[in-house]
Amino acid sequence: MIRVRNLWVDLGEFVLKDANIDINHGEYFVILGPTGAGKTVLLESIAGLYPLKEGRIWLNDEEVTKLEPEKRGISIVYQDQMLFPHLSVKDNITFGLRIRKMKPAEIERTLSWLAGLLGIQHLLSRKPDTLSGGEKQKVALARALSVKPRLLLLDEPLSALDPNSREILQRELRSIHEEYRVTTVHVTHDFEEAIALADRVAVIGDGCVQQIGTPEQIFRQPGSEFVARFAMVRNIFRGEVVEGEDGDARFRVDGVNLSVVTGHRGQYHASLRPEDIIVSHAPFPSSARNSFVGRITGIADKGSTLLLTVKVPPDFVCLITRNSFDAMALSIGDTVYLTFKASAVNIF
Amino acid sequence: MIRVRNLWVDLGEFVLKDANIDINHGEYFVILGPTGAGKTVLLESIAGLYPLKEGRIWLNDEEVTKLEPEKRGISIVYQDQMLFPHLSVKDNITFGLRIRKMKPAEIERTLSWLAGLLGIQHLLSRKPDTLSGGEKQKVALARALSVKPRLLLLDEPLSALDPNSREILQRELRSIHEEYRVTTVHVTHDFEEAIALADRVAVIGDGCVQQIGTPEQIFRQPGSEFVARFAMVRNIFRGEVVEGEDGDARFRVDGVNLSVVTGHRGQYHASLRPEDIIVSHAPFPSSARNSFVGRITGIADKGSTLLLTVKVPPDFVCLITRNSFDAMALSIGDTVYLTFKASAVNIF
Amino acid sequence: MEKQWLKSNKLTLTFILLGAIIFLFIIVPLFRMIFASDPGILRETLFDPEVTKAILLTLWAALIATGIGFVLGVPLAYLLARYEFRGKKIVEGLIDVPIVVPHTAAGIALLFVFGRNFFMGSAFNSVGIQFVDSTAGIVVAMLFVSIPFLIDSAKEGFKKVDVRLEKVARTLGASSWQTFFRISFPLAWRSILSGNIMMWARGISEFGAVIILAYHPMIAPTLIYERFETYGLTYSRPVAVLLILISLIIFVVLRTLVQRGKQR
Amino acid sequence: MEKQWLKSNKLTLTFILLGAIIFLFIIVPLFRMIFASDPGILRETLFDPEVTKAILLTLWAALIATGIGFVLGVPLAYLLARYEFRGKKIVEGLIDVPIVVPHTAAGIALLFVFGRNFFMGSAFNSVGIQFVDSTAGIVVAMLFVSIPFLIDSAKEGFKKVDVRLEKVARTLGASSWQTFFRISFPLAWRSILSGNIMMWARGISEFGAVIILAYHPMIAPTLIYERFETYGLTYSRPVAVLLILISLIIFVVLRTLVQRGKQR
Repeated sequence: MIRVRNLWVDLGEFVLKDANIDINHGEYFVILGPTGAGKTVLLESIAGLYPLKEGRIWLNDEEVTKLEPEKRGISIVYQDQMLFPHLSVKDNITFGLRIRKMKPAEIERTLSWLAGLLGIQHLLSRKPDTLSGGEKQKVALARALSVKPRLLLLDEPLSALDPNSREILQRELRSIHEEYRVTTVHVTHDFEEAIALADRVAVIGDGCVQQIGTPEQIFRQPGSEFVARFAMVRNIFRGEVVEGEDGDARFRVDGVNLSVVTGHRGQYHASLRPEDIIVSHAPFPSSARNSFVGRITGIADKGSTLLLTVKVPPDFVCLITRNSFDAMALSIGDTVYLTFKASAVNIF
Repeated sequence: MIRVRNLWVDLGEFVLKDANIDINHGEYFVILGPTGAGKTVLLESIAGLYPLKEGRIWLNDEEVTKLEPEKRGISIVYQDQMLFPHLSVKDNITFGLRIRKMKPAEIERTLSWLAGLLGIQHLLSRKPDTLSGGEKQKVALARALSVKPRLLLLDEPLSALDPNSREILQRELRSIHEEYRVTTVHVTHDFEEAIALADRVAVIGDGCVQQIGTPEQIFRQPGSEFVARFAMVRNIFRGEVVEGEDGDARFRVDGVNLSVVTGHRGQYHASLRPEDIIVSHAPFPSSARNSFVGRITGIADKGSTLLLTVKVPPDFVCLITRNSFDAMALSIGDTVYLTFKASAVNIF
Repeated sequence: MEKQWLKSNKLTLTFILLGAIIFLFIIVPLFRMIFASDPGILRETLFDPEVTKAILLTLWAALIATGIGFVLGVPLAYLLARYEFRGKKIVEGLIDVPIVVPHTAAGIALLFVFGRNFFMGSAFNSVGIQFVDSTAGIVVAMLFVSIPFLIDSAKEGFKKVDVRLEKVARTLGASSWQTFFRISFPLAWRSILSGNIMMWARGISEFGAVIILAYHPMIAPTLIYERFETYGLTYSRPVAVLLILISLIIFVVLRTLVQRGKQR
Repeated sequence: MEKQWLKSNKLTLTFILLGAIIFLFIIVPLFRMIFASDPGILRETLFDPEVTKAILLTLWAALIATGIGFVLGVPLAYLLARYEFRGKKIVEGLIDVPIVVPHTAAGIALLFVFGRNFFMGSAFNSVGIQFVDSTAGIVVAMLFVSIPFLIDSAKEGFKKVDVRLEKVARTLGASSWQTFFRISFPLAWRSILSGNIMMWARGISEFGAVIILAYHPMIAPTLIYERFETYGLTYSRPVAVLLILISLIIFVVLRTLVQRGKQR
């Protein structure tokens, strides 16, 4: 288990303030934040590679705050791999084992296990600069795993790869984690990547931890506007939660009352995922408590799906599949009905 | 109108071979290709900034192959903007006008038109290094438009921006183009960007032009495996088109016969978009000619949507929305029915 | 900031110790001599007309050399920064040769070519310029030994100017000349200026090549040598201190100003 | 390849012309003198025991200076490449000062500190090392004028080694010493080697600072000067040619070999 308490990291240009993070043993923990939010520095601080301004770090109940990086048992994989260019792939992978003066036979055993695990047996005698991005990243991963780390840090490991290699390596990461359960902290700016891999996600931005939760929670119940924007919740409203006639809550924005499920009352934000809105030509009977009529003012083509902007008066952004879009023959200016459940609206 | 004929560009490491492209007057033409496919070099060749190995280029019926770049009337906007760091925003935008020794009053007029168009009036006295990425890109666009180019070249103009600025600038590009109809060639590696902006798309890869067509054609009828992969058609099969008993075509792969609509017979590829497959718990009557039963072997979470891998025997990848996924309560090992129209299968 | 990651461990301490030895070796002789000087004697030396004349001649000759180097060296630096061609590495190597050619040997080589009886010397002689025992000779010697510093610095400066900035300027209608003078040159200006300062300071420092071509008129380094030979250390020291001060001012002060400007 | 975008327009042609002038100015004196030499006389000069002794002493003294510079300069270069601290720019400026300090003035400053009657000179004298008119003095003079070249080159070399390579090595269990010797040093090795070559060649070239400290034993640049003063140009030329050839070989050949290796 990793505990990070009151971490302040001074980055010169800005400061990561008072970060508190707990990561469970064997967990795949993803730190999600925009580029330049200090994610790399956070990882380097945990690994002892960056001086802390303040704060303490525990690793399996041992405080490592002041420990030299080589004594922490924490491996790191960078976005651009940082393979040692003067060493062969084999010597890269076995670097940590040779430093430990491990017996040659044992080094060979570890090497062949890792090479098999990642499918890089054919690369062992090559030099790093002859490898593709995906191959390099596998070698970096093998090198990081070679020393059997207590904690594996991945710094945007997929960002520099082309889409194909990215998907392959993402699957690989998931399956290695499922097999060996190395506690992993994975940093990324890619929301989909976070959702696909994480047991839990921490969203950081504006120099602090914004929210920690399961991917589902981050996705459906963002706790701040920052997180909501990051999770691509395209409908974020600022308004007031009031008591309806039936005693249930209503969220009032631009003269429209949305039925919502919340105990809060007063000024709040509401967020609503675009895929949770059903678009139809006519109102239809359903259990969904919200139904509005509006006019399409914008259509953005995303390939398999499209985003409609519908003016009710507040603008709702709705996601529909290309099939439905074609079937309904929608175009700008059309009047459509929007239907969504009260429970789909997240109040924060 | 731009005609490019038999263009060979030598990039040292590889060669862009025998490229032929026609772009219509006022068209928004997107060149789509993976990073490192020579897209930038292609643009620079058109602008006269890169020596051609062979080939000829016409611009509005005038051959410009040997013309100096400053005499072509072609503007270029780079991914990283390339604003002149020693000049203010205003001086950057008016650089081309001052070079032309235009009258100050006229320069002022053009400047205020552009500043208004792109909403950058408040930035005019700033230095480029104080601007955000999105602001820089608007200034670069204003600078490129200032000289009223016959052709505007955009080299990955949105790739370096964060998702928010990217969406904003994408809308801006579209609306400026709709208003002024400057012939535009936009290079990108982002498929969604291409779909959202293009009148027509050229896909380049492996050093040659793979396919030219409308976004719809590229999306639905990829002409090669390369294009199909790029368009994220996840179902690509290699098999044989044979005559069915009813005289209609069947595509045979892994012992399964798909009903398809094609005049071809023999060894071909078939592609099928994941969102064109309807997933259900039970077979249902419909006009769709293909219906198969299979077992879910993989689920990849993409946020609003999910990708299911279903083994029929060939693996089909199907896209479903999170709502359907939740409603159907699917999990790995479940048996599901796949239904899709014969016309959804593209043979090439 | 990124760089400050190492803690003060044994490696760092050892390196600081070793580094301090060489650093002190460089600065102690200079500063000890400066601070051990009697300001009265220094002032007196400064008003010695022979000293004043020698120092002014040194500064002036080095300045002319720098001017010539600027006009001829900057274009070469631009070409080397922008073009690849066969044998470029060799050309770059040869340009740096004056740094490592033994100074007296360089003087002999220049005398061989620019002497009255030889080759270019006779050509220049026919238009009234002669190099032996003249300011022209001093300038030539200084130019020879100091030009690599300007070319190298300007080349690095031009390399840092993204070639696509020039490309954008061209598409906006600027000719190659306009592009050079409005974009490339202004953006490389600080590196070129540093190179000029370095070249000027290096010109002032030259002794070996100059005395072969022109013992007279006497530049300051030659004057120091002559006073040392004739009167010994005590009498040559004040001139040496003055010259070191001037070099330090030109080099450290001007260079610091240029670099401070760079950080806005 | 990217760089070759400019067509051969007027700007380029003008620049080639201007650049050619300064390039020829550098190489013509050297090559003309080399090629005008009579090989017979050169061979004879090479077997002149006085010449041989002077050249070997020059090479040897410069090599010792380079060795000392390597041990003390590389750690300093590493510190400067990795750390930021207040006044770093000033330290870097001061390290480059020996390049621009007038050579004879540098000699006076070194004599002032290392002379028998002064400061460090007396300390060293008590352990039997003296610097005036000795090989030790020559080494000190050479070390002083040539050390900046090694430090600058090694510093650039270390800067090119991504600090994250060192960080990865640390996380894999390497101590800071192991990291330095297994990662940083091997990866910066070519730049360090270039710096050593440059330093050696620059040491060989020194004259002004050396003659102040040690006219005898005579190094080759001093021998050239003495022969020039005593017998004139004709008799000093063969020695100059020999020394220039040696410098060229050390500098251009070794440097080219190092750079060729760099491109794999």
